[in-house]
Amino acid sequence: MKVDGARTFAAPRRLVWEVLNDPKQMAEVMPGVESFDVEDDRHWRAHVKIPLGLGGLRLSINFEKTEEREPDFARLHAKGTGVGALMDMDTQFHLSEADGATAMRWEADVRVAGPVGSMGQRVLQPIVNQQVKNVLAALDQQIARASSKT
Amino acid sequence: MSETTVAPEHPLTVEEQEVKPGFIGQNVPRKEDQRLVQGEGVFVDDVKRHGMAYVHFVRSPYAHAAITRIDVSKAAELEGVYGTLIGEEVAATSDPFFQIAPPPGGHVKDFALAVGRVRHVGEPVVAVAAVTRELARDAADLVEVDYEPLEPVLDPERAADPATPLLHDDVGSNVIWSGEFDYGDYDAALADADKVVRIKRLHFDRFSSTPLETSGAVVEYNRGTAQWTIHSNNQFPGFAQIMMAPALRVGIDKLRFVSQDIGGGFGNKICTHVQLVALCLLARKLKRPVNWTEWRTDQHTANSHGNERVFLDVEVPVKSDGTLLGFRARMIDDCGAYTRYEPLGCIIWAQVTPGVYRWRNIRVDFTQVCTNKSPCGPNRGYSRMQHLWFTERVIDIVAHELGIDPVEIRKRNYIRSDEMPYETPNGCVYDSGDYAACLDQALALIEYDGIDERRRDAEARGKLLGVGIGSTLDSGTNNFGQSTILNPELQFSGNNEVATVKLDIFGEIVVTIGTTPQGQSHETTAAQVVAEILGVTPDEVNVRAGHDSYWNSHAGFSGTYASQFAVTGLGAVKGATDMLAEEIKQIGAAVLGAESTDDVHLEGGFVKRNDNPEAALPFMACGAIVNANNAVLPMEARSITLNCRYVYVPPHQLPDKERKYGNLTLTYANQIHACVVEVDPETGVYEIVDYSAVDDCGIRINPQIVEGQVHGATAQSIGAATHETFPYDEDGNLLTPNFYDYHVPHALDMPPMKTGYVESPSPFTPLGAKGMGEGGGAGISAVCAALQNALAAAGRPIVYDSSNPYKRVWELLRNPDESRALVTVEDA
Amino acid sequence: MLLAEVEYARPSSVEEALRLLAAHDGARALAGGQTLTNVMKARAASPDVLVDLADLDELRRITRGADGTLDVGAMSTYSDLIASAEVAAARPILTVVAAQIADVQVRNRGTLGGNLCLSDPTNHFPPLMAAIGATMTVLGASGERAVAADEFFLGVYMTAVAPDELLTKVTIPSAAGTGDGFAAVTIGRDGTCIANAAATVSDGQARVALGCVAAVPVVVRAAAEEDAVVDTVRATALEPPDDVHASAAYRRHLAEVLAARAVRQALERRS
Amino acid sequence: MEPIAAKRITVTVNGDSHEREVEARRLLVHFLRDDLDLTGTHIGCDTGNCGACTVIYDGMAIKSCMMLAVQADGAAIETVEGLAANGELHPLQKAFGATHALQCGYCTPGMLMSAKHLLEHNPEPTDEEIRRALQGNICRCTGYVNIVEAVQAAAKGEVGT
Repeated sequence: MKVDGARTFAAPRRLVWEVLNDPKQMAEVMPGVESFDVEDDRHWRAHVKIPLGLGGLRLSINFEKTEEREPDFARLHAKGTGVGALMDMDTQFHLSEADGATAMRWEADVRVAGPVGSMGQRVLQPIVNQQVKNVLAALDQQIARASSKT
Repeated sequence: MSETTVAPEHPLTVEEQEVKPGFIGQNVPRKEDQRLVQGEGVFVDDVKRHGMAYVHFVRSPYAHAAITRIDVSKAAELEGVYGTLIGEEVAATSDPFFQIAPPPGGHVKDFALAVGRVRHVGEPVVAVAAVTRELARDAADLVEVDYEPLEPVLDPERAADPATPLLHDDVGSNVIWSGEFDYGDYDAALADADKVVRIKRLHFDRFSSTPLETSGAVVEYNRGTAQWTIHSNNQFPGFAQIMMAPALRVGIDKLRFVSQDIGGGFGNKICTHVQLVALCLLARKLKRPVNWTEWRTDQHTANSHGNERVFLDVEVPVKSDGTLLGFRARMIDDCGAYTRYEPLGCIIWAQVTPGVYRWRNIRVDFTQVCTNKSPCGPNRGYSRMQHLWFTERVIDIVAHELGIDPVEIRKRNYIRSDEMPYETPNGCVYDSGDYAACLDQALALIEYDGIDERRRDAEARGKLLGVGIGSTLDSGTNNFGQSTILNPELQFSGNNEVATVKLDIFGEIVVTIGTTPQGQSHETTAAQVVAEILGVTPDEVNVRAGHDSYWNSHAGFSGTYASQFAVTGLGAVKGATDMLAEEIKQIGAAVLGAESTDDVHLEGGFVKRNDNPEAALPFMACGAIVNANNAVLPMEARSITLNCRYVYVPPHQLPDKERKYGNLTLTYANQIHACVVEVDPETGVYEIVDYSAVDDCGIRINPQIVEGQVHGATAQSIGAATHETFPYDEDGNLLTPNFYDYHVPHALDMPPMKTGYVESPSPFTPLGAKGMGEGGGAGISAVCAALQNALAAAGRPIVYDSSNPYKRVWELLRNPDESRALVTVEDA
Repeated sequence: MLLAEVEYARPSSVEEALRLLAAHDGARALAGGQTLTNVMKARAASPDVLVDLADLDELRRITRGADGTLDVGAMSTYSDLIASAEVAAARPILTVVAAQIADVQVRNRGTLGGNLCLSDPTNHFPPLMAAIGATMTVLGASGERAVAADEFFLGVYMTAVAPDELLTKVTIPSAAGTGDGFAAVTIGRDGTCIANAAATVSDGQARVALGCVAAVPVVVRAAAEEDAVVDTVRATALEPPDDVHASAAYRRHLAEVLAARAVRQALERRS
Repeated sequence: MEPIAAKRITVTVNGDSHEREVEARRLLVHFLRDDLDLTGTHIGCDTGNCGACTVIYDGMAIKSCMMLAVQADGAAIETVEGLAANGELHPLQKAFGATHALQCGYCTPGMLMSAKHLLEHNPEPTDEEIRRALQGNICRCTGYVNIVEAVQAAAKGEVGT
């Protein structure tokens, strides 16, 4: 399932780039992160409990940064495993300067397999949209916070 | 083209029929019901054994992936876990299942658990056994399996493309079997035609009968005798044993199959030998009985789907008066990830090559491919259903495009009753039937005469009304020789079934049969036949419930499948009972001092002298004498056992492998269905407002039971035509893995159903009866035809798929031209 | 079919229930369990603690105020609604819709509160409550608050009820001067909704809530006549899911048709 | 009163009181089938759709696969095993046999319990009302035709012994 969009942040590209490429700051943005370890600058691991209302969906996710062209492009692969669910996500974003602010184009290809994927296919789309909204909102705040520090 | 009926090459033997008035043909109450209505049946999951372990299968979440690592240690450490089984152990301790297909298709390696690679979502990868069901499930969650995902193959039309990834490397392609079927003179028919109707593509969707009881087993291993006792709901133990014994590297006698009550099968419980082997290995490894209960989701994702089939480049030469001269088509059958009963589906359809029609020039290019979906297997109407739907769809599209009345074109092209027995272009012999008479009845039942008025009335309510007709040829009693048309090396032909009937020491009449009934009332109908012959009542006949290899009343083809019990099962019962009757008469004659058995007869539980009915010997005395007092008998009578075993063998011949020609099955029951739908043009929602089904299965042993089969089969085909389908997403996840998304007809969904019957006795069977029960397919055709008829008023779209949920009907309404583009008519 | 380990508590008071929900991370209220149990069987979601509300009779009362407003306890089952004379008198559409949900066995256990708190896009009651302008009473440690239906549904399986809160009752305004309608296309007769629409008309205005075309019911307002409603729905941005039962386009189309039908019913039933 | 993972419960089934220690996660249907050995109540799905597990719980037809055994503590339950009384089949059981309303018999116990619940609340149902009452019970053998007839026959007392 593919989702994409565009967003503008009232912050310089360098700062947005830093937030997006700093695992620790990304951890703040992701939903339901319970623990987060950085293996190296390309590999991270997170244990999350994605809030789904009916009870959280626990996943342990391995992130790998598969491509990076500072300061305008990065590609991230995330593979999550949990009881009854397998999540596979490939995301990429392009940053460009838009007079002082930063424009981000992003796209993600999300795949959920396992019983949860089959049972939940009915509601998968709205749920993914929901999570994306949350992440982007959190990203706004994170960037705001980061720029206020500087 | 020839319109004359060719006589069978080898005339079939016609068995004598002395069907006396009595219990045959009566609605005798079912023996099975007493226990079933009290919840006292014994279904497989009701079987319990001391120390029994519960098994849970870890299943693949991927449609296609390499298994790179399996770690069961965390699961094994969990308290209450007895042990596990993984693919490597299976590969080391058992062999891949025997393959029906010739090479290269036959190079498929199918083990009891995935070995190195998974090929469909839900494929069993690891088996975990624990002290409770819940613990087994907990432990399964602790098993770690790493996969390297591979590109899944999901589109049957692209599977054969060399650019497509392979499922089974050893096969070298995704083609399991392919062959040409060429009958009559198709080119001459084309030259002779006034018009040629072409249809680019028709699609028969995946679905299955989804029996309410899922598969399961309790397997015990006796270490002393190295023998397994398999309590299961497998419906074809004969086939399961042939598949399992070599895989387990043992003789057939090491596999004892036991079943009592089975909660529906419809063919879907034929191919459980795969899981059964895993359970056998586990029971031996853990030294304890194991219980496996398949859950609904497992059944939908990994049990046995009905074959999906695509019909391409269809070409139909027609005379301007609507006479159909033949057809040509390319057919691609999708059998899913593994070939278990397949590729038998590649030949079973040929039992009904021309359907109920007289076209005699037929050319079919048939290919079966494998894909990363659930394996397919027999499903009520197995392989014929897809083909018959195709023939009915073709007839209706031709009528629709040439402006011929659907009733008229059928009447013109139906095989006529005076042509029976009718030999088809491929050498099958339709034993009897009167399709036109069935159609007349079906139309009368839905009051077809008043249909125009009802159409106007529906229009007034903003609805589009449509009428449709469908047919089924329920071919029964397979000739397994047809398998040699697929693979000349196979050593299968004919068919058989076994029954024993004995008179026991206190005069009890005890019957055992080799079949595995799942609701077909074998106990009752067998008792009717025995009672009829022995001159007692069905209540006095004890028919053992279910199946047990230890009864020694089974043979290689024993089971309940392919519409054959009324012929094979009851044929065996009749044979054994005739033998017993003769022995009872011998005892009677000897004791009553009659000259010969011709001087005595059986009546009311006695052997009586014809000349003096007072001189009578009760059955009880016969049983007592032979079993416990045989010294009173003259020497010549001491060989009598009053325990008679009979193997019914149908009069099949070997087919001609090269010409793909011969009699592939013994009987042809038929059903003609008529259906009236009302479509809401705003939403595509439709309702079946009237429905009739007329059945002809020859002599009806128990009319109520026959009618019950008609009702049930119809409900299943209405489900298949409307909401029942097994679609996959682009990653190969099944989208309808449960009854929430896979909507089967509920009581509220079923239309009022009217049934009728015609009795055309089969000249080829012991009782003039025909196997029946797979008649449902007609409903799919009838609904499709009715929809096309209703939508004719809305842009004349073509109904091209067997499955028509509301969304598809709405698409047809929204964009009729898209489907119309599938069809062209040409003046020849 | 087999649940993961879970702890169970059956409080005898609402206060006790709230305390339990607050005290245990991963605790969930168990109402009728007609969805939650199934989700747990699939282990798609596994609460650590179930707080069974079965003994909280105060959550199962149905009362009608002097002004005709109806208070329905969140633990009232669909069967309770169908059997209730107060409901039939105050807002007959509730009786009609409750009788279309699932089947007898589910209606005997499933509750209004559960249906609303689940906030499944295919449920019947969320759009109905949004259309008739119901108010939800949510109780937590910090006290009670009233949430309008419009603000109650936050997303799929997400509502304004926090993990440590309970939906206690639903307040439904009197039907006086209004008419209600509900139209749905379902899988089979009275099966799961593919799309649905609920409508209320009063003084020439229609308030229509569309179900199954977004994560939460989409409320539109228009003049109380079919064409105006259809035009408004057509102009509304919807995010219908594309699933095995319907394409997004089909759902968008059904939203228009069903909105018109719901309004037609509402006009016919206007009291 | 704190949450617990297992509980000693007392349930009355067909008039007999049973006391057992059960895990909180055990479904009522497994309690009946595996713990009490009342295997007449069947399981046909895992999503609460098929109704094979229907029992009557404090007078209400419910699906025992959508309830935990611990929830049933103190309840009175009727299952198919309790239908026949003093060796006499219940009119519904007779009617199901007389009209051939069952084939494989797997859905039958649930059908009977739903039908019993219907006739207790509506002694003279129309065919439509019967179909509505059985909507939560799936049968894959009969197409429901004879089941509706059986319930009608039982309602009208048209069944002999």
